[in-house]
Amino acid sequence: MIAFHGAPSGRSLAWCSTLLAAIVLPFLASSFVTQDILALAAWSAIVAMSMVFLSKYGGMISFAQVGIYGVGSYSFAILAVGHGVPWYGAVAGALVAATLCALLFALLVARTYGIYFLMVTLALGLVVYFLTISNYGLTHGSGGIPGVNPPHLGSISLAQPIPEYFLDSSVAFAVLLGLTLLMRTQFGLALQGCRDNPRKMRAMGYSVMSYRVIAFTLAGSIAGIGGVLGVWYNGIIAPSYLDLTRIIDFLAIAVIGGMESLEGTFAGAIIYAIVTTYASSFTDRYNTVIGLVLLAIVMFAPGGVGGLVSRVGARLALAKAQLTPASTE
Amino acid sequence: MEEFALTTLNGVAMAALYFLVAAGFSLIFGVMRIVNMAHGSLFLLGGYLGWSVAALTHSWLLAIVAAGAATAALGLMLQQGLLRHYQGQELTEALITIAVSIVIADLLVATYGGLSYQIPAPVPLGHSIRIPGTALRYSSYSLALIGVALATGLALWLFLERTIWGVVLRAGIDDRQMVAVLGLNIQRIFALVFAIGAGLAGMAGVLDGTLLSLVPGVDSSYLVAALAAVIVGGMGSLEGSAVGALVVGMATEFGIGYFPSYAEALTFAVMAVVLVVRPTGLLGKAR
Amino acid sequence: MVESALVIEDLHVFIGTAHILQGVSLTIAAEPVAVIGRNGMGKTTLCDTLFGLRWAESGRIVYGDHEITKIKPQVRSHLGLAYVPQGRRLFPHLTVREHLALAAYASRQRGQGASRVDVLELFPKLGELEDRQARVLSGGEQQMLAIARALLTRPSLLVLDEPSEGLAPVAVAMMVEALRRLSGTGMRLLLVEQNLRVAASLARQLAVMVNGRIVEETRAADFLQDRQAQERLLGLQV
Amino acid sequence: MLALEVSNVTVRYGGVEALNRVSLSVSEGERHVVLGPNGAGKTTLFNLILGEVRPAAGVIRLHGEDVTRRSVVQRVRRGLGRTYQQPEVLARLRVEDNLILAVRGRIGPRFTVFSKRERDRDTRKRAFAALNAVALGGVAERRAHELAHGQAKQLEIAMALAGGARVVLLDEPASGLSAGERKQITAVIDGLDRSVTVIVIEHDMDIAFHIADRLTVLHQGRVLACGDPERVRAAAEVREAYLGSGLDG
Repeated sequence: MIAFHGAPSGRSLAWCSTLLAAIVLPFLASSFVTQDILALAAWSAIVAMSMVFLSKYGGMISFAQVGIYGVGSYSFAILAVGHGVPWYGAVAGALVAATLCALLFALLVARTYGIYFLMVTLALGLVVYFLTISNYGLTHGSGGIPGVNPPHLGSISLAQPIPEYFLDSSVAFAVLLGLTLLMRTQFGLALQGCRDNPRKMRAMGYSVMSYRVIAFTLAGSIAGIGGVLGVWYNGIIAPSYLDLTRIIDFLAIAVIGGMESLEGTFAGAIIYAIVTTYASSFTDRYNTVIGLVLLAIVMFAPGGVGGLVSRVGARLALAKAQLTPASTE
Repeated sequence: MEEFALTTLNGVAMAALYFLVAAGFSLIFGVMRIVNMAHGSLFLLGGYLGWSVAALTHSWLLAIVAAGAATAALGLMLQQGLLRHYQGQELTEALITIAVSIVIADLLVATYGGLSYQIPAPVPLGHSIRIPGTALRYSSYSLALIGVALATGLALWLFLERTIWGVVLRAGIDDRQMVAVLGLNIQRIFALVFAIGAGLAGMAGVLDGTLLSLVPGVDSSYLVAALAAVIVGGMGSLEGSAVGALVVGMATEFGIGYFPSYAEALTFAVMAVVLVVRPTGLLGKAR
Repeated sequence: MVESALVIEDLHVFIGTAHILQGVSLTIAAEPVAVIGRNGMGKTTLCDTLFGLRWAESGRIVYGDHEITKIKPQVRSHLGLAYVPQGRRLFPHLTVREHLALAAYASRQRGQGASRVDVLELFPKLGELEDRQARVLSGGEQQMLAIARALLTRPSLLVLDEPSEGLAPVAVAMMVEALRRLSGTGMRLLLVEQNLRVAASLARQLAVMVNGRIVEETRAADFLQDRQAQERLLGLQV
Repeated sequence: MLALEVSNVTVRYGGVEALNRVSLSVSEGERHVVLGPNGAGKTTLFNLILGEVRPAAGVIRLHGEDVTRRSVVQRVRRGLGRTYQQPEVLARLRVEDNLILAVRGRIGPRFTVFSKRERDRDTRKRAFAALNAVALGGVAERRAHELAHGQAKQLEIAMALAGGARVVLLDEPASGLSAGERKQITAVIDGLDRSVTVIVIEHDMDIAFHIADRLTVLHQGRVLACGDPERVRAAAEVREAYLGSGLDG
């Protein structure tokens, strides 16, 4: 799917080795690492991807993704735990709820742009958080809904580290693949056109508003998938999983990975999981550490890890081109 | 009827607090195009500082002055130390204020823990009084709070409309470049605005800590209140902040009073209607 | 007093990828100078670069004893440059009074120059409009205010970009008269115009700008007579 | 037959009349140039024809059909295309993709008997046809923001034409170009198929009079003169509008 025609390029080699590592790693690592770092990173990356997708292809920096993720988590928990709906029914319900919520938000924000869009989506995300606190009947207030169990597939429990990791990472990979392919279609092209120049797209006969609404809704479905996997991972959903700190957590993953790189979210999520896990073992102030890391990245490496990688890649490609001036690409 | 009147008064009191937070937030956005995500943290920081000063000196007045001054100074440092170098890069500016807000919030938890703090009201305002001409009794502190907000609003209005600095500032909202071409140092104005906005947030923190209480999380609830108020009222205008704060304050209190499980839904609904009907806010200018 | 003059040397400016100024050189001394040329030739870019609103890729701008190519806009004002930009760029929500107060405040530390009284004497009409917001003024009134605002910063060189644009003939005549009086008091003027008659009625020296370059410097009187040159440089057949 | 007919159109922004009872008729295949000093209302006229602004009064007909109440999308699908003074392209997309989007935007979503593959091939064919019409075939793979200013202007013309435009509006195609680029852009406009009607705003008189079959001169929102080049050159009002009046030099 990614540059497989012709001789194996550095890029496809890197992809193959990453894929191989992703398959082998959980069998080499301890179950703690598999679960608390790798699986956590995998589903976190999905939520972050919904944010990066909107930013990269739609030019929309949305802070509402964590709220929509929460709608997915809560819907699953309410259906499965509260009403005893079988897991597949609850998953479907959760995805529908998250998608509808995203559609509603999309219709509200599609006419706003730039920094104003950012602000409005932040407000929407925080409104979801406050609703989950005050609405005791449905969400059990700040205590949340505990006792959410991931399903069993035959004899395999998805609560086990290795199956959970493979589920989360393959869904994450499928989302990455799906979005990458989608962005090569006419729809993806048109969405990027709307990002670059909404006025021009209108003058070319496109309804910019519909493209923005569709993209935002799609990103909401993805955040909803993250919400289901997240609530399976955590076993509980509560307002504290949606508050400003958590919004910033996912934002940090996106920023560390680079707001312009879908693949980068994996790196961002792993780095983030490592920092939170290990920083919390030697200091209680790991949020301060995260804040400072975020500050450092924003100020000194605005492209995040993805940006660093592509910068190094460009440097290498340049060096290669200089070595073989007659090379054709 | 009495309940309705009390809810209305509560709504106005909330609006008073929201206004103090939103006015600074909106001013910073209007002049500098920065969404200051650390605004809620500055608010909470001001509250805690006020509590500490009040505990040490037993002076409420000193508490509010100290909190306002300290947050203004911190805001100034944030703007001069970090934001100044990224002018015009809106996302970077927003992310910097986010990072700062995490650090402030975390350090506050480290210092003050997760406990709830209340600042004792100044002695003359410690009890309720009867509202003249009615049988209603209402907290004299809340009434004073409304008075403070009105006075602050008036002072800000006078500053913006009647002083030369206010003229410079409004000119800056209209056209930054021409202000510089006239020979004025727009950077000094940016710094001043940030200090005023942050100071207002800090003072509001003390006022809130006296009315209700201070716990971690209050920062984001006031941040969202400020966001909602400026989305409803319109960005960058004092009148817009006032109208927005009043609408959001009323929505909050009537929500809590009449259908508590969906209190925030009412705020959301108001915001949604405004976004659909007037995306620039009730008093917002088209940009 | 030092005979300070504006010297522009080989100025190159890009907007995005467009090479707008392609090596402009020009000197302004005591006499008013007018840069003329049609739309899109780079005249406004030249003005914006003089005031630090755009940055030069290369070249130099010297005013008096100071090289100002890279300094901040506000410092250029302190050195005595004042700008009446195209489209006036008034502050739409500020009143006439506030505009004047703002400009006077900006220049409060500097020495002699226009005062509020002088400016109102030059444009008596503004006195009657003091409480109006700039956005409700007519085009002519806006132009007076823009010039008044610039004068109150006590400049030694006034740069006007398309001052006649969008004005009724009578307003143009009034403005030209006011600028002539100013020029008579020793104020240096750089006028950028499309309107040849306005340019020639104020400046004896014309610089013709075509496609980002000054292609000809000539006496205004000669150019007005030279219809061939007009057609060649401004594209008008008469 | 008239390709475009604007009759008695008035546009107001707030209290200002940007266009005042302006009429303009352009026959099929005609090269029509709109002249006028800054602020005359030329770009407003283009915005109006495309549907980006709505008239307070008046009628706009495209190939005989009244499109006054039609949306931008509907007008584009009826064969209208435009460029802007500052070239507006999709900066981060490849040149080729800019054109593919332009073609798709004009065709719109429609059901065909062709398979998706055939349809995509057809889209690409049309995109490259437009690209070659402005001699940009060599830079198809570049990102639009990497283009030189002149190339970006050519790309924009190609986008306006792509997918079978019948009436194109070119807003100052030569502004900001070097002498060489001006020659090139003139050649591009000269080379356009005569089945396409072209309306151009241009300040470069050499180019304007070179390409124009007929011209319209706007001044302060009104039509000052209209007709063939000789007539417009001779019109005294035009000289006045450009040189100014009421002043003795």
